[in-house]
Amino acid sequence: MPTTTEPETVPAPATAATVPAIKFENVEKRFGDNVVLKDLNFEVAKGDRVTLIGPSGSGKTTILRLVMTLEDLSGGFIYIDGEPLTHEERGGKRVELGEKAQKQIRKRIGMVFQQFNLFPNMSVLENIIEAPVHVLGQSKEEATARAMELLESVGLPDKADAHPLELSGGQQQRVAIARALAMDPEILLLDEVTSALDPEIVGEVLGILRHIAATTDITMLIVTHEMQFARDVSNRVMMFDGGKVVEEATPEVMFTNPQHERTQSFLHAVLGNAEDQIGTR
Amino acid sequence: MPTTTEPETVPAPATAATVPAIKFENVEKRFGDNVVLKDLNFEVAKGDRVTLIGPSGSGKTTILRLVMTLEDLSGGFIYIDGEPLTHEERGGKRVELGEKAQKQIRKRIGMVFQQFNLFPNMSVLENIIEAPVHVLGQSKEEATARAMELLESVGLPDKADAHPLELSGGQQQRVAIARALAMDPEILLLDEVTSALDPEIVGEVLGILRHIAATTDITMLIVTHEMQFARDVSNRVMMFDGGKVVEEATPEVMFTNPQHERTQSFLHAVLGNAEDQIGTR
Amino acid sequence: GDGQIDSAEGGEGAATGDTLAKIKDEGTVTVGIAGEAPYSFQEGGEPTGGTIAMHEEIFKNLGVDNVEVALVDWDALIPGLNAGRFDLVSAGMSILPERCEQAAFSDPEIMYTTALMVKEGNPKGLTDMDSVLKADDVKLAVLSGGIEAGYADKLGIDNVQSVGNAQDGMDTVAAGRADAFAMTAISLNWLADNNPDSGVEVTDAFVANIDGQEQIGAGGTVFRKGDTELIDAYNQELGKITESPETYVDVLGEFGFTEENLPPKDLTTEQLCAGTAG
Amino acid sequence: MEANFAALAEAAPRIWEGLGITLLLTLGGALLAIVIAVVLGLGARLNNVFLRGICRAFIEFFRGTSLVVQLFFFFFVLPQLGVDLPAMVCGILGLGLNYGAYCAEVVRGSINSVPTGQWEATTALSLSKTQRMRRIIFPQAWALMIPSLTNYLIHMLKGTAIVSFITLADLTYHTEQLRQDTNTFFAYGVSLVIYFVLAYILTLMMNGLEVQAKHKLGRGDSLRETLSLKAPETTVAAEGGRG
Amino acid sequence: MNELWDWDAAYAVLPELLLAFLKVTLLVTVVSTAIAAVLGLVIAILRMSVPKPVAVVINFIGDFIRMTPIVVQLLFAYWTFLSVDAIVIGIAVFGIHYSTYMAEVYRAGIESVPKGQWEATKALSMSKSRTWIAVIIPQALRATVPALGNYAISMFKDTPFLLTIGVVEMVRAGLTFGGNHFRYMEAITLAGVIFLLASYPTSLLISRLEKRLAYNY
Ligand SMILES: Nc1ncnc2c1ncn2[C@@H]1O[C@H](COP(=O)(O)OP(=O)(O)OP(=O)(O)O)[C@@H](O)[C@H]1O
Ligand SMILES: Nc1ncnc2c1ncn2[C@@H]1O[C@H](COP(=O)(O)OP(=O)(O)OP(=O)(O)O)[C@@H](O)[C@H]1O
Ligand SMILES: [Mg+2]
Ligand SMILES: [Mg+2]
Repeated sequence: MPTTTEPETVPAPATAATVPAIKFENVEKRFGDNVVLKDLNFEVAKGDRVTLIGPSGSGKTTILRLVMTLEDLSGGFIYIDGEPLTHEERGGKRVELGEKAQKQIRKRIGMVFQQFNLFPNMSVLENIIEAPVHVLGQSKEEATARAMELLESVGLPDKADAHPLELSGGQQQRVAIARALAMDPEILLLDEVTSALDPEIVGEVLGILRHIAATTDITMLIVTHEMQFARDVSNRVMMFDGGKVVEEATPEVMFTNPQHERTQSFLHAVLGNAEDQIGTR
Repeated sequence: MPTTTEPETVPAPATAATVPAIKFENVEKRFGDNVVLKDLNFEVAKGDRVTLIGPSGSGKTTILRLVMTLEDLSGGFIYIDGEPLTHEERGGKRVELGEKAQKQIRKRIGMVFQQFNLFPNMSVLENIIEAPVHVLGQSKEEATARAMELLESVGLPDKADAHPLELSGGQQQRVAIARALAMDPEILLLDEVTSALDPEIVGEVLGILRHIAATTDITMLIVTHEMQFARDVSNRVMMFDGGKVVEEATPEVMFTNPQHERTQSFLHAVLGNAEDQIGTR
Repeated sequence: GDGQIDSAEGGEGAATGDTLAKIKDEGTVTVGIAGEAPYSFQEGGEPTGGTIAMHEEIFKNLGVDNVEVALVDWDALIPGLNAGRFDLVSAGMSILPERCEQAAFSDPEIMYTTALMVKEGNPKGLTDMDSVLKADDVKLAVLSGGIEAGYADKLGIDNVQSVGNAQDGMDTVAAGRADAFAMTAISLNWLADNNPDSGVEVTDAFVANIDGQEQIGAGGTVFRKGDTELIDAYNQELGKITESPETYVDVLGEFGFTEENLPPKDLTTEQLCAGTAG
Repeated sequence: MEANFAALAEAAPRIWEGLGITLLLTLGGALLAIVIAVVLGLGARLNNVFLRGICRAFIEFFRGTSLVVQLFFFFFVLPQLGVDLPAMVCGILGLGLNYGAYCAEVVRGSINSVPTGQWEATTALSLSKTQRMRRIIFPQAWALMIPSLTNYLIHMLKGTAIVSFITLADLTYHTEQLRQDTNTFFAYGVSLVIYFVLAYILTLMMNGLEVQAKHKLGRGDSLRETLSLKAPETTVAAEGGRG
Repeated sequence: MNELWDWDAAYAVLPELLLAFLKVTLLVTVVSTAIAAVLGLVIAILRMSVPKPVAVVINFIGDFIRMTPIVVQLLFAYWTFLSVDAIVIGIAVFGIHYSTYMAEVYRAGIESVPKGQWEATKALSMSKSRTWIAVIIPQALRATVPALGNYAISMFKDTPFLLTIGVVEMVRAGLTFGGNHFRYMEAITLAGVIFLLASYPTSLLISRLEKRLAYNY
């Protein structure tokens, strides 16, 4: 709005528009003695599509799992929409939030796994409506109607009554995407969602995700080895190594003109593999 | 030799130089009702490096497993160096050979698996000398000396006493290669030997194989998704689909100018994935 | 039925000492038996045997018409009595000092003599425990936990095979697993008479002798310690049966008991419990 | 031999009755055991150290002491403390507690071997702990635990053979009685065959249950398995506990 | 009325229980476990290497033994093999009975060896016997050690059944004492305690072993 800035204004409270969807603050993650993430800070704005890249073991998966509360946070804080996810600072101390509070925030986050993790004791439709009915309290009809819409959009309208294990890997992954979307998440986490699939099938799943990225404003945090997909869908790429963000840029810059030496060698190994990696031994 | 062809000569007996290392003759393979290979005929000359490509499920792995006698042959014949492998024609009838005869030929064939299949109850060295000692009857010293040479050549001289599962995937695969080579096979079968490995590690294994291809004259039958490796190492590429050889050519021709429509679309899907597959849905 | 081996409901709860009043009230007494012929066992589903006949007589006189049995393992007789699953044990149990500390016995009812069951023709020529001890290639079967096991132990017979019940003992001898089976003469004779084809015979009864001392064995009915009124009433009626050989054989004779089994008048439970009998 | 069969025919009604007792004990014991197994199996996974400790102690106690001892206490000692239970109830209680403790380990092991991905997916969908267990994990663990449960069911059937100790006239008791009228070999032979047939039928029923459970998970298809006498799998991993 | 628990009786019966425990219970458990372990493996391998009809017969016999009560088997063997000592019958029957269970454990263990291991041995032209000895059995055994221990414990707790064939093991010794003194409570309870004291630490040991084996792989 065309108002002049008033000098005496106190710092504006974080509004929906400016608060980041995800914020890591001094995050530390240890497995036993192994410090995987240390003093990690970054933000993901609402509606952003951020791709994490980096060598194996650099902690990409761990970051997603921390956001999904599948791992305990060893130190630091994670904020979702400005609200603490698992721990908050109270009177100078770091306190863990109750399960109830965590659950409230977790509802806004969806995740799609590398191994799909569909429930084999339920049909495709039951998989999709399970959480909407039992967590969000939707009626069965309502949830089913929405599930059918979603199945339509992932190209599987006729598989509602199929059993998950009767489906191909690609179809299972599409169902898993539909299941995550059925909860209407504000944030969607995707961890190498195509790496368990046959090369020829990868395209169909990435196509779906591209469509979702194009038609919704869900915040996405993506780990992938498909650099072309990263380039295609995301508006920011973060390179991890040694538990730190080494470099951060738009896909264009990152893939054509990486600044950091570690990024260069990583992209060389991954992208250039087919061209000249073989000869370098 | 500059001699004129004598018209009365009987067809020369197949000599070592002209007999193919591997010959498939009307090979058929069924799993239950599912006919995977039908009436398959092809030859691999001695010292050839042949790569099999084709969509998932086309039967590439099955071909290697038939040569290694890991699968029963449903019909037809396979010849190694002109000798029948599992079945022969006797009095117009197809008869299975005895286990002893099969074993004799099997010794000349080595195989490296996608999942390495090292023996976890043995050290790296024990893995390598097991067969030379107990199958070829080498002395332990002799076998160990050769094993150390091989470990050297795959870049793992200091891992002889390590436990296989302590090694990284790439290292395990290099040990598996050394183990296969310790038997001095005439034919080496390689089934997607890098597809269980992290992208960054693929190079080290392919480098080893390239080295072997360059320094020995072992006949190689290769199944791989690494088209660049196929191009690099093999002197012939065979495209399979529907249990048949669809096209067969040198790598140069196959990858730059495939003739068959099925080959074109396959290579497009596999190679072109990163460039435009995503957009084609 | 309800699957219980007996057809009776058994006593109620742990005994409180007024068992006599209770059984008179109900008109039913429940006795625990281990199915040992000829003392107390079941035939065609009906309880029968020497001690059963005696108890039917005694309790009729006490105004309790109904004697029901609970058939249990030998080793469950005393726990069952203590648990109140029945009112008394009708199995001709031997009156021994250790036992007297834990339960109450009636006056002596049956005198025991020992015998040996051997293969027909008695190939090893065995006559008593001493003959077993002297012959060194003889294997002796005894009822595990039986008095004879104690005799064998004290005599130093170590080639011993214990068996679970009388039937097993006879089979053991018949099958040649043991050369002799030592048990009370009454039981052995009954077994041999009822299994004429089994190829075994029973030696003449004898009184076991250990270190020159005759082992006087006598059995009685077992009660819970607190049931003094019941025991007194019972002993009074028992006295009418053991009064004379005629009355005794009249009641028990049918089951192979003879005058020899009638306890002498001067033998008391106190003596047996104190270990001063004989 | 004919005399044997005549005696068998004569004893048939009693053996039939004994069979009833054996089955009642087995099935009653099995029902109680499964309830106890689920309660203790879930309890042994609780975060609460106190409750978990109680469950563990319970499991170890009833597995560690033998069935005979437990039956002795229920039937002969409890009445002296004023608790007077019928023999059948004692039998079922003893069998149920003893085998329930064993099966608790099976339940716990099977739940733990449901792939972590399934647990994580429930977190990602914000299902509550009870929803997760009831709707996702347990139905999958169920299929895993059936083979081991079958194993214990057969154990339990065989375990009933000692209940004559607490005055129950089961199959063994009556065939033991039969021995007095037939030759020993014959009597025990009859007994063995009857137990085998019972065990066989129970196994077939459990195999059917397993096929159905697996089918629900989209695995295992054919009826062939139901018809074959499949040995109860001692899945080393899933058993987790002590045999 | 006598009291529920009598320490004098407990002290009196304890030595007898321990003696029987050492002389019979432990002996039978240890020897029979060894028999079951070896015989079970033989059965498991035999079943996988003989022609189908023979395997079916072996399976049937195994099922029959596994599915019928060990008590009845003890009695059956005892009255059939008359020249054999009761304790030997006991050891043999326990060994054979549990070998049928062990065979199942080994089968599961053998089946848990990945197919790739078999294929690798074939690709290396290893002989059948060498494949079993050098590759399959060592891997299968690791998985079966805990189960073997579990069955040893379960066998241990089955030893009271020996009383049916006249072998005086711990519980029989306790019952005999009970019969002589009319005190069963102490004997039975102490027998239970000894069972618990012997089996619980063993099972703890086994679960530790189980974990260690699992991690090493
Ligand atoms: N549950 C766990 N226990 C112990 N260490 C773990 C665990 N999960 C991950 N790690 C360690 O944390 C580090 C980071 O793992 P993470 O899976 O996040 O890497 P990544 O970047 O996703 O690798 P990749 O590309 O191979 O998937 C690795 O060193 C890994 O060994
Ligand atoms: N053991 C088996 N039982 C039944 N069918 C089988 C078996 N092994 C392979 N097949 C079938 O045979 C066909 C060929 O399989 P194969 O593994 O040879 O294909 P492939 O070309 O190697 O595929 P990929 O690229 O996925 O490895 C497939 O349809 C597969 O389903
Ligand atoms: Mg990862
Ligand atoms: Mg393949």
